[in-house]
Amino acid sequence: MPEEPRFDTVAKAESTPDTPQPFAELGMKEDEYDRVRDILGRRPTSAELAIYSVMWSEHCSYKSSKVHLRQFGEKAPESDALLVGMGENAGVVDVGDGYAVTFKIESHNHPSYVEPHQGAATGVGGIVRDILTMGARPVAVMDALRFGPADAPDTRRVLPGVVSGISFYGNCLGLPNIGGEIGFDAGYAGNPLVNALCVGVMRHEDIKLAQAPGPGNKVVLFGATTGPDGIGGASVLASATFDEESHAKRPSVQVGDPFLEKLLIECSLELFAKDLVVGIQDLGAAGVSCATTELAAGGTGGMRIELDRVPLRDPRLTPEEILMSESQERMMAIVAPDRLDEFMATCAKWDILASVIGEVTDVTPEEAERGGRLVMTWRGETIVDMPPRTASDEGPVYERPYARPAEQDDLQADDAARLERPRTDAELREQALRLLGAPGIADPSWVTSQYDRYVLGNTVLATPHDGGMIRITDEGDRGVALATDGNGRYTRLDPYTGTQLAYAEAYRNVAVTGARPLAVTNCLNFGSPEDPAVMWQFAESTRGLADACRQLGTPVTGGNVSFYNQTGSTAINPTPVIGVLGVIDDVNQRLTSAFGRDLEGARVFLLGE
Amino acid sequence: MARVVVDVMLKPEILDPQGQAIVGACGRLGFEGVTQVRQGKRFEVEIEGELDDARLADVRRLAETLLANPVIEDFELRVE
Amino acid sequence: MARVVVDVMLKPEILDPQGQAIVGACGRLGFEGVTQVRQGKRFEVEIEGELDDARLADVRRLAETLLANPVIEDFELRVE
Amino acid sequence: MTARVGVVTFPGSLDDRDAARAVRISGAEPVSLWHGDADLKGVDAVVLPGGFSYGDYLRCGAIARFAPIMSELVPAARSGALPVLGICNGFQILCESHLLPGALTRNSSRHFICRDQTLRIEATTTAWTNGYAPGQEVVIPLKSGEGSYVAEAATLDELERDGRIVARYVGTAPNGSQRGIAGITNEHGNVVGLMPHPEHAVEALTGPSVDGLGFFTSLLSHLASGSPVGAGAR
Ligand SMILES: Nc1ncnc2c1ncn2[C@@H]1O[C@H](COP(=O)(O)OP(=O)(O)O)[C@@H](O)[C@H]1O
Repeated sequence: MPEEPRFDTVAKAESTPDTPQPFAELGMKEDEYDRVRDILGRRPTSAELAIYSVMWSEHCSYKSSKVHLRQFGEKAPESDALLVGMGENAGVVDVGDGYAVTFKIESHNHPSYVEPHQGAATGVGGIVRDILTMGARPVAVMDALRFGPADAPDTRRVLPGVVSGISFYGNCLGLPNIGGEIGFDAGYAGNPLVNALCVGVMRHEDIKLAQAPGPGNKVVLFGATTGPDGIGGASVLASATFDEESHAKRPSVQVGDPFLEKLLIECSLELFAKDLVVGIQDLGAAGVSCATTELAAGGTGGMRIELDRVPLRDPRLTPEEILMSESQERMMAIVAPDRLDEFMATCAKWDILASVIGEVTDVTPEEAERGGRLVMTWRGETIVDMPPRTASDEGPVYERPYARPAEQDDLQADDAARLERPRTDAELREQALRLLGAPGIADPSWVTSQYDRYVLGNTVLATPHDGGMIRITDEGDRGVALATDGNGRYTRLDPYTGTQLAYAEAYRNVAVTGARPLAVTNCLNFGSPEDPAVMWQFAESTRGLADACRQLGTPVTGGNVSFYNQTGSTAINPTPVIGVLGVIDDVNQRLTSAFGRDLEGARVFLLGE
Repeated sequence: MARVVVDVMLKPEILDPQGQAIVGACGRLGFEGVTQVRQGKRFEVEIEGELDDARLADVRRLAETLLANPVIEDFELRVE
Repeated sequence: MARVVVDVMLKPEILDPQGQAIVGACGRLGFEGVTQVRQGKRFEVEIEGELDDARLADVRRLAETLLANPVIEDFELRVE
Repeated sequence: MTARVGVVTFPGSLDDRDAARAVRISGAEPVSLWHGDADLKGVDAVVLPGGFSYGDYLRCGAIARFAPIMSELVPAARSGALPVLGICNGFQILCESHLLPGALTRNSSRHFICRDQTLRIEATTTAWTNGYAPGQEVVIPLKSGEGSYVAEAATLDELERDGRIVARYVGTAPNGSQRGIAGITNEHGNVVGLMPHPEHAVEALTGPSVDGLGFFTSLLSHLASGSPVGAGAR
């Protein structure tokens, strides 16, 4: 009789239905676990449990935010500019002359608290791969940062690490940093915000989607080897309250290798140009779990993976760990068999490791009905046999209760009228100086001088201007402008208006460069969605943004939600960071925020109320 | 005067892109048989006066808080 | 399999801003009596097979040409 | 005939497209050269662009020095025949290859610095600086983490004596470079290493000035004159 495998298999799951499983430790609720059992008609294998737990985590499934984010689509203004809307890795906007631009902002808050340098670095790496995945060449980055008080001891650990991480990764990739923000508030002391934005440029016809059509097509994993990076990160780090305890059981930190990512970018762009991929997905949070289920769900629904073929950095990794690993600088492509040799040769040219780990399969109508069929084997045994769509698209959706907190009235009542006003010139002067010297207002060049803003040679505006602007090609004069803004204090006082204020500020910052605002991305940084007061802030904030976007005619093209930003039970001030993208036909017409030289005698106007 | 050497290396499970780049270069340069390289840091710390136990404990604390990042690195002390 | 450790330090006459910054930080953090810190690199090189003299000479050449820049750095080999 | 100027792409080169653009703007034809091919494609001159070749994890330029293309480039440059401009990482590669003396080490501030930097051009007889006036001040972006030039005192004295210091930082060197050195040349004046980035100061729209264009137009005059270059006051 053959020996029983030491790992969990589908056969074992069928024969041992009552084996207790650690779903709670993986961040899954009991009813979610029950639903998995329902879907599969048996208990999940531990590999399947790993996949469902990461795919159904707040971070990957948007289960608490989905019902609110829908408004961005429902209230979206008419726009001819939108080529790819929400739901893909990043939205794509038409900017004219056959060019398209894709942009998105994403958070890496929790990893940046645990290990500021690597956390921030890998945050940049992740968003850049999202943009690359759409088929675009990444051309610029921005960063929106929030820290505790500038003089707090932990800020001295976190802030320099975050800035050096962004600088290290972005500079090594050769992406100009064209702007961002930095803010300070006591609420961020135990929970800094690190939001990174990337923008990329492509021709309309080059747009790539995360899909795996065509049975027989090969599934290729390329880039870095897989190690124990951030295992449990997707569900434990991004979705569980950040407290002393999780500080103690530190997950294995993700370390970024920007050099490899640079090669990955050049290699991928060459693969795209030679038309060697039919579908592509980057590996971010939830790594192989996410890439396989999403690619399969976006195609025939069928896929077969031999998990043993994933090249490992650490040979001791278990199949569950391979599925959950967040090792950076990896991509997954779907390649037609007759193009495989050329695909491999291109990877070899760029010194990029590439391995065929499986293929796209056909599904029966019944299987398609159930959500497709993803099968994974390990040492010849079947360890996963599930409908991928149930993990990628049909996760739980929560209508979390929300309520305006009782203290909101007191908060609003405590307005500026209660503050003492300066009575003398000296007091006024002192106050003005104090304000200008505040860390969030003073010159941020001690941060921005660590960022390369010149590389690629197309930076038209960057720090210290209100918005960043780049020329999108060497041949023409067309450009795009970008700005990000967020104001946690305002949003705390009035989440609806505060979010609109952030949006309006970003909109104005783009408009004053001379560009026409076209589209919006957002990173919504909030506390725990299980707290009705936080959920109210979230509901109001998304409603505010959706209404404002309709009013001003710019659709939301994508973004990111970061929940559980809190220390103990104290949530951060709700901090939606809004990014606005605009287009300018001739970058030579751009306006700068300086008054300029030789303008003596020119008049200064103040516009608005 | 005493000298303490603190060797700081990335934990084995943490990705070491430096080391990987060197192994790659070794191959291209024709240095055969190099299977792995890990790159870490070495600090030479000079201390005034006698190196008693209390002093050594101080240096250990220094290594922990300043020289090494215990989230991703291990360190070792050596008195020279 | 054998392991050779290569320690690379900046030559004493070359300014070491990292080391200086650490001495400065020691003062602020209340670590008294640290008079000098120098930061260098430590490489752990793993070699396939037996480490005979020829092999060791290879590693020395590797250290000289790749791991250290003799213009600014000194190095030392150690077999572990 | 249009001059053909090679721009080498190493894995991790970042400013290669920018260097090619600057070559084009100056009126020459940029030719892409690949690190892995020991083939200079018969170019008239070469630019080693900025970036982080091989990630620069070990030491900047340490690994790029051994690339196949360098086996062709080094002898041609050493003989005085082939003009070579190494910018930032390119400068580091030239030092690691011993085409230029000294080394570039960590900035004294320990941080990466990106700023618009004023330089004084000192040696104006090199292949890459003959279009500048001696002592001319120019503004060119500096962006590097390891830009502090160091060499033995005797080497520094020799560089000064032979007029081989191509450019110095005006004011305090932002990175701690010895004697304020921003760029140097070899004894023939054909090989120049420069820490700041002239290729980022060739268009008014995207640069702080167009002062950097002089490096590329100087090369064209040099190639056109066909005269050997000489370094400084010898
Ligand atoms: N973290 C950052 N990353 C990149 N650029 C930044 C960052 N913080 C601030 N900046 C840039 O510095 C300049 C001034 O920033 P800020 O003081 O926030 O300006 P404003 O108050 O006008 O929005 C802007 O050009 C902005 O883009």
